[in-house]
Amino acid sequence: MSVDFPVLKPTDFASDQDIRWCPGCGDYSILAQMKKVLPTLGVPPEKTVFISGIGCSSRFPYYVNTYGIHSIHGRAPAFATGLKSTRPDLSVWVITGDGDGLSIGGNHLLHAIRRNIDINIILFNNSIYGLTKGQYSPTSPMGHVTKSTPRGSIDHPLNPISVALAAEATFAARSVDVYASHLIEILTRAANHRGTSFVEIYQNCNVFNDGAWEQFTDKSVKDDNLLQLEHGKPLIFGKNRNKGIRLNGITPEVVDLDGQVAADDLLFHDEKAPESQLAFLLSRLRTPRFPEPIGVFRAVERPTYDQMLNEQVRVSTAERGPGTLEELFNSNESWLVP
Amino acid sequence: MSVDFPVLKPTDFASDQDIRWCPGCGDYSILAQMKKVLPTLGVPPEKTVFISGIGCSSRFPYYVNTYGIHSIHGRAPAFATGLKSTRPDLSVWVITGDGDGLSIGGNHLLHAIRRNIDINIILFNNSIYGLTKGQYSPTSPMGHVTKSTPRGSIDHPLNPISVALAAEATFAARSVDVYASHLIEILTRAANHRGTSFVEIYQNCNVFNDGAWEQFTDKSVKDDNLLQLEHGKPLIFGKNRNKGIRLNGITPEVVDLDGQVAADDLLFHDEKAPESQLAFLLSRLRTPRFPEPIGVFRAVERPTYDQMLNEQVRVSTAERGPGTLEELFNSNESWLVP
Amino acid sequence: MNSTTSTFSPSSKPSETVQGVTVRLAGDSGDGMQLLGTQLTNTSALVGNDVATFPDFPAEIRAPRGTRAGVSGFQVRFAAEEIFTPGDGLDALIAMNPAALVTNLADLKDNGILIVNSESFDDKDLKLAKMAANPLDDELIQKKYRIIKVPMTSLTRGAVADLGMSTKIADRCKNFFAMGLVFWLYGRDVNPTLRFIEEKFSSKADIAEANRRALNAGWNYGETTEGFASTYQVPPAKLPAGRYCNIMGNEALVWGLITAAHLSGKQLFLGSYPITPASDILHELSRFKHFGVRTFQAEDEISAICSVIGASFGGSMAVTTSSGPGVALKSEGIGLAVMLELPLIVFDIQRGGPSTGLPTKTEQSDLMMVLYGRNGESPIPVIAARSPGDCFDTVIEAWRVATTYMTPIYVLSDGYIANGAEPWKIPIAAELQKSEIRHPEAANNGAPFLPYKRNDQLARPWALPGTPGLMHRIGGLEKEDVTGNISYDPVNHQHMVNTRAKKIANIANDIPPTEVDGPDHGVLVVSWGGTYGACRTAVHQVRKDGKAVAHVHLRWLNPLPSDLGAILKRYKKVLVPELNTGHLSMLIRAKYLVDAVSFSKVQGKPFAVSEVANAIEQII
Amino acid sequence: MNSTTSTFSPSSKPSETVQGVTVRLAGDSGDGMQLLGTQLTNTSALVGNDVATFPDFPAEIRAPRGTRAGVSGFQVRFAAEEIFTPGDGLDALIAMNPAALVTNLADLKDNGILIVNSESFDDKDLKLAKMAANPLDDELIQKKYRIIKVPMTSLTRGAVADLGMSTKIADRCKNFFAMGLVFWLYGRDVNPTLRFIEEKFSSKADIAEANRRALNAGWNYGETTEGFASTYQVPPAKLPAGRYCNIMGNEALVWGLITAAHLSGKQLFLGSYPITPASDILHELSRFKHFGVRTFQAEDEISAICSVIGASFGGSMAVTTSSGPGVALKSEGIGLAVMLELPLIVFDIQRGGPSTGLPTKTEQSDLMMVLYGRNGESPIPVIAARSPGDCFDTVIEAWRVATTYMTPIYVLSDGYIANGAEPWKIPIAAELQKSEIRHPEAANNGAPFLPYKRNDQLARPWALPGTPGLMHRIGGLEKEDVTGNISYDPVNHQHMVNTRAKKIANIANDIPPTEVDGPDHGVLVVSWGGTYGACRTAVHQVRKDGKAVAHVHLRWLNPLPSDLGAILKRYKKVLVPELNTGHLSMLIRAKYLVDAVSFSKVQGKPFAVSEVANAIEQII
Ligand SMILES: Cc1ncc(C[n+]2csc(CCOP(=O)(O)OP(=O)(O)O)c2C)c(N)n1
Ligand SMILES: Cc1ncc(C[n+]2csc(CCOP(=O)(O)OP(=O)(O)O)c2C)c(N)n1
Ligand code: SF4
Ligand code: SF4
Ligand SMILES: [Mg+2]
Ligand SMILES: [Mg+2]
Repeated sequence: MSVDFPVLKPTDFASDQDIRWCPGCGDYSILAQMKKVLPTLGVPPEKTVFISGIGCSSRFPYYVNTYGIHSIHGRAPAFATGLKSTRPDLSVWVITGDGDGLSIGGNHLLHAIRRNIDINIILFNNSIYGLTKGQYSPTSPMGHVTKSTPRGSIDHPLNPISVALAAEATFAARSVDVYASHLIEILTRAANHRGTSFVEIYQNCNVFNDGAWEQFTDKSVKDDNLLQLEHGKPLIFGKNRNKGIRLNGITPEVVDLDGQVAADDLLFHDEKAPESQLAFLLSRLRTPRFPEPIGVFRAVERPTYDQMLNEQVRVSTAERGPGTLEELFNSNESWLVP
Repeated sequence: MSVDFPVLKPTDFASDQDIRWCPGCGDYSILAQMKKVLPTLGVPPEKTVFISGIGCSSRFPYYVNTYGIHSIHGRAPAFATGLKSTRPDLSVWVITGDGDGLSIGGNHLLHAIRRNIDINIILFNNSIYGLTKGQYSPTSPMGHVTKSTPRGSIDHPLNPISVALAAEATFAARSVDVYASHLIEILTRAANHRGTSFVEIYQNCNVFNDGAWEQFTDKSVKDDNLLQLEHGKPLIFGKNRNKGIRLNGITPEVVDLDGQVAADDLLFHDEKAPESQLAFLLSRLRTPRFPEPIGVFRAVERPTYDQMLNEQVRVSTAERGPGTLEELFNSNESWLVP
Repeated sequence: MNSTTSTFSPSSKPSETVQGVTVRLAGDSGDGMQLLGTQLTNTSALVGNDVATFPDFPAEIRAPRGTRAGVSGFQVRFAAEEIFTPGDGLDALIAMNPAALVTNLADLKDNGILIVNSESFDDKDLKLAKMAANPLDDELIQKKYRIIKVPMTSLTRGAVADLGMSTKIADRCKNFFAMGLVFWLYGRDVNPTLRFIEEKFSSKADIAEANRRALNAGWNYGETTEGFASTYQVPPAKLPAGRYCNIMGNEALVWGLITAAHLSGKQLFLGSYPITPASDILHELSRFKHFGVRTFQAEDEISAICSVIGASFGGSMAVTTSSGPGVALKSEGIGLAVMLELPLIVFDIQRGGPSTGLPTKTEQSDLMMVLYGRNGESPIPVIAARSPGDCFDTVIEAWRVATTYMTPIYVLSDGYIANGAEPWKIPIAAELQKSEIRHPEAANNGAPFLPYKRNDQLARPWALPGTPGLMHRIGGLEKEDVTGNISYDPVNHQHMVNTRAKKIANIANDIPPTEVDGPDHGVLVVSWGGTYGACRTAVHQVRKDGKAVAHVHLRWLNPLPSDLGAILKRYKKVLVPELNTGHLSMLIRAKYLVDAVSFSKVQGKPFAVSEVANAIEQII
Repeated sequence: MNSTTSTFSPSSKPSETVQGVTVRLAGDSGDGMQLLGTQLTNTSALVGNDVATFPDFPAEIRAPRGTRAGVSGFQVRFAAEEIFTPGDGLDALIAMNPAALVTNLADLKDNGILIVNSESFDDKDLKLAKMAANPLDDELIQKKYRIIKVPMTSLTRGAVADLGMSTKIADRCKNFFAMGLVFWLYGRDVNPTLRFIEEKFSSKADIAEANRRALNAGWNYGETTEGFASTYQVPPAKLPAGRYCNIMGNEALVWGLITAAHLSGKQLFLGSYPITPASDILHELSRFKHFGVRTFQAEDEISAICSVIGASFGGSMAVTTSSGPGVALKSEGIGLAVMLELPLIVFDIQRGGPSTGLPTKTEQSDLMMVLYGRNGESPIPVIAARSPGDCFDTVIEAWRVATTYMTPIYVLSDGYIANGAEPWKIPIAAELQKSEIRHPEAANNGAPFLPYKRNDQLARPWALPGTPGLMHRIGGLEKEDVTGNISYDPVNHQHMVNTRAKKIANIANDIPPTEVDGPDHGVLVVSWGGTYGACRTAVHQVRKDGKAVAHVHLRWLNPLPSDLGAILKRYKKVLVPELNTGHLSMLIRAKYLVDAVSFSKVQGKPFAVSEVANAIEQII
């Protein structure tokens, strides 16, 4: 498709709106990488649609020069489902936040993913409600002190990747706002995956939850806290890649890659595993006990909702011929009044 | 508690309402077992509350002589959360269906479970919308032909246990409507677990989805299709208990317990495993490739939402003394007008 | 398919000709009364009678056998003249058991025919119906009505005896026996039903045969027993010439949707979540995939309305269907649609409220909600169907307005219309008017596209994704006039609020002059929606007695017709009958300062003609 | 804490005494204008002025520096007389940058004081504000206003120079410099603010010191420079004797909730989901755990309302708070509460609509929604607060009614009330009237409990789980009178619909006689909610000119006071000013057939007194 298509530049996807995010917000980097990815997909701006809910992150569509809807809080996947079901020719992106997508919008996220509608859902996870000025979110850690939890949150947080996998996700990945190249790679893969692509991005809200992801961005420690998933490769991490994850029964453990343990003894990543238990196990890895994986947890093929829906229409039409009003009006027994 | 409490009989929990389920509905058996369980819990009827949504299953509260709310579609967990948070002294049950709990109500289910509010959620899974006369539900298999899917459903079904686990469930179990003794055991354990207990019950809707669970109830085949989970025991099943589940890496496989493979080589169940990957793996076992587990997938301890909420109140009061109106009215700087 | 000419031999007994008959069939949910009623309706329609029906079933799937809660009824009126309602009093009541009898007897006219299955009145049956004594032995009842006790169970069993089927199966044929008897009584042709049996049970030959026999046995029973002196004949009605079929409200609504999509060259998308009494629309539409119809059973009503907005943004004819509680859930989404100014249709098939209320009963109590149930100033046009067949035209008009003015629109129906049926004149497809919709074309001049630049109707352009050069973003925040950019400017907000209001108000220019039935003085009855039949009939009745009563039935609730104010002023009294506590009457009073009197009924049941007639008499 | 007597030396310059002053502080969201405004307000209140404030900030957390979108303003009026509004025209405008100047200058009175930071008007700043020329050089502006250019940046930097902090930090103190200057100009005591600085920055001694210096530098700047000829003194207002504190609307609402719970011996439960401008109620309440307050941040508004119903069923004082879109989502749940007849309060802190609309702006456009935004006949009482302090009493009255009549109740506030502040007379806790609530006691007679047996108020018993013998089930299906069992009976449904309506209508018997301000003839202005101040002031103004104008301000919107009809009839003209398209005026017209004239403004802003006054003049 990209072949017979004029080469596009990031600026082709830049809108004329001035950006209203706080200076230093992680959203800027995500926007920048997205603008780099879009021109490479071979999809022209007019064939691209961004749909968001409500939140700082959900301001995103205004800043890309494509079609877009800044909808209502939590419902973006539903809008996207209606659009993609009827316009499979479009490339549809959903931009959501940890509150928008997992609090009020959790159910729509769940159902969009299980239907495997061919859209890309990008969840900006800053573990806080930004736009409403700093209440805790479903991904905020227990004990998190916020405007609405002066004595600390008592809600056990949700793990977005685990939720996506339980929703039967065919594609689930994670990246970090400031990892430009990694983010570009993940967004590109999400765009190219057929079916619902779910991407969680650790995003820093420097006003209401600054440093939430410091352990993954601070040069001095990040390598020990991050695990880059690579398909078919053993799980190795650490500044000098001297640590790995090994399975003990079904329980993962961190091991040193000294003489005793070899890379071959480690757990190998398989993003194409037909069942999701490996991806799920990886999604459970959390600091401080483990490094947190970034990259693609799962990428498998399954017919998409829009594809099957339109296939049923095609087949019915083929079998019964395109419906006509005459046929419709005569489907009941009728009589003539002279 | 049950000690100094007069012995109760199932009839003490029977209400005076005539039951409005279709003859032969699986709901009858579940109601019968529940009436047997309630008297054994040492909780008097007036301390017990049943809250349901809308659906055939959600008629349940009318048929037990306790306090109850037949609420609105999909929201029962939210009512229960408000009640239990403010009345931790009550034993609160939520009765829901596969449509009520996983379609419109999926998000409330998710959040009640992750908060680990101390309630018992019983989901009657008949893989159909009964009350509205037979549309497919989130647990209906692909291709299921129903009133709303004449050419078969194209929605990939949700796995209730997987969803509960991704919602950080501390207790997740499964039983079958007609397995009286097993159901009694599971309901009892759910009642005694502190935190959100999630129980999925395979329930037959003999009017709109008859035989959906036949493979688990038909004497001739059920033993090969069912796997009874027992804590600390190897996963053995089959009419003559001659088959087992073994792990190959992280992939389960069915093996014959002939000479070669011994019980010790099999995967052992551990409902208390601190992490949920084993429970999740078990939840993925589906016929025909595998038997489907019934019993307790996961049962671990975690502080409950109601407990922590009331603890924060207790501590604040202890630290600052019980608030008085005088204190309240003087929390702002004030001045005297003569 | 058209009715094949039938070789049908009428009864040899004397027959009395009447102008119209109202029959109610009542029995257990399991007894197949709905099927019986539908057959009687279709057959009557086929012989050219005008018909009107009123099915009434319990909320439970299968309430306990024999109990009052389990009674399912189907009322049908067939007549030799044009009729608008299934009738008030019953000429005949068929009661399959005590519960059916006790819950329906009150509606049977004096000296009316009461046919019962005498074998379902033993003590067990009476107990289930919570009855102390057997009503069949009741002196009074025997005096008041023409009771005919038929041992249906044994007669049916006898008829199918040599087919060697279980009595359980055999007993299932009882309703066909009753049908045969009723068909005989009203000289109906059994052939259409025989054809129906053939199709329906094509796979089960024995069942088909059993039902056939039961049907004939019932017919012969009437012909042979003393019980019945004569049959009744209802001559064909003088309906306008043309081809007719019998149609139910939700069915006509579905046909209207498919037709509107066809005529406007649009792909039809339904996003919906099942709820009584709207579910059948989803079921029906899902069967029309070869018409390019796409149906989406959403996870809830919020997802349904949002999916529809997404589909509309993409250029489809997008609609959503629901009832009371589900519509309430859509409020926020519909508010966004108002802001986005995208065309789509929201159907509210009203049922008894508040809350879950009376799911299977009818009511008109959602009017104020659809008008005002959104945050902020959020005007939406509202149009209401008045009868089953009228749903077809209503939908087509709704879609025309939605696309002409670029607005979401509400279509109101109710449980009574949805499940009721009437003969419907089949339009000539070729004669239906096409309505093409224009979308702005690709722009390459580099100038920014202006999504909120309006035309004479104040409608904004419907620019579709995929069109080069028209990329734009819309959302729920207030937007700047013309550009559609976010704007918090006070004056702009006022302007946009006014413009959205004016746009909807302007629709009145498109509404045909209000048709007034009757004199230009005296009492004016103003109604809307499903009460059309009862009100029109009542007005005619009272007028027959020489009283000056006129009738205006409103199709548009928002905006109200521009000539309504002038019309109202002409009358001494204005009566507004509604199946709510007076929603329309409030609107009329507020807008025109006319002392409109509300005649309110909130019982989950349609008006009886007599009720409305009395109310009119009252205020004359 | 009470104000400690201060050793405060007033300015040595001549000072002019005035009755009231209106000042607006405008700058970047980051410039701390809200803080500056709050300090000026509290200090003025402390010296006994009556004060009224109007904060106005952008929807974005931190809109881009220097842009018009990023301007944050805070208007405060302090006066020597009782005032009801923050004033129309400004006596002084402090503009920290060009964007702040252009967006606010229009409101500055002729010859008003205009203080600007002259160092934030270079080309870069002008470009950000999308301005071609520098307004400070503008002839006209210089003629029209008393412009004072202060090099605040360098002066502030100078003041903190030897603290050796980065200029970035130093510049953050600019607002305290401006504050010092303003305090000097109006002879305000700096001590309270010095105390505030001490507390607020207790952990950051250097910052505290820097701010202290900036404040004093600002004060001294006024005292020393030629720019200012004299200061202004506003004597204390003659408020009723008592202890006062300055209170904001949402704060008073929170205090009212805690007090109502306390007085009724109930545990307070809030189930809510954050949304502007209601979120602060959740924040505030979560800090009062030692008062036994339990707050639950739900996953969405639906969960919030449902949790509240559950808590009410359990016997708590349960409330939920939201705004427009969130309230729309609660509709279905509230409908259930109507059916269950459980006491709870729903707060709608209204904001600009429709849809997401103008989240940080004020409006009254949810009235019709809260009255009618539910399926079926679903009546709910609605009460509205009229000012920040009034929120306290409103909440207490709402809870009394909710529990007396066993009903959910709506309390309306708006963004203007929520964020506005005024002096509030602190009640004597001991003198507040207790309202005990009775719950039925345990029954052991085995007789079935009757959850829908009503008392004289038609209220049903509030039987709490845990009470032996009172076990009962309630739900959303229509219920049988008295027993509460499910009932589809038509007559029962009519009875229950009537009863629910009657119960709410009866509340009118509890509403004190309507207080009419002014003559019993001429023009009557009828208002509700946050427009009280503007309407009352405007009416007084017009009356001063000898015109016959009276004012009725409604606290109850449903039911309307029983004496309102009679009052309305007395006047030649009725004017209804509303920040919507005429909701109350519609209700009045419909109910009383009075030709009420709507004066509508929908700009996301409160009424200016002059606007209402003009409207009155118009129709006189
Ligand atoms: C129905 C509704 N409820 C609540 C809100 C208020 N609201 C807007 S955004 C938001 C949460 C935003 O958090 P998140 O999704 O994490 O986005 P972020 O701002 O952190 O990027 C809330 C509660 C709303 N706009 N609509
Ligand atoms: C808001 C709302 N939407 C839809 C409905 C209609 N409705 C009632 S029950 C139900 C689904 C019931 O399915 P399930 O939860 O599986 O219960 P079951 O009847 O199968 O036991 C639906 C769609 C409703 N009552 N309220
Ligand atoms: S509040 Fe946080 S998330 Fe929102 S724009 Fe500012 S920094 Fe970014
Ligand atoms: S419809 Fe199905 S689920 Fe409902 S009562 Fe009947 S058998 Fe049970
Ligand atoms: Mg967030
Ligand atoms: Mg079900």
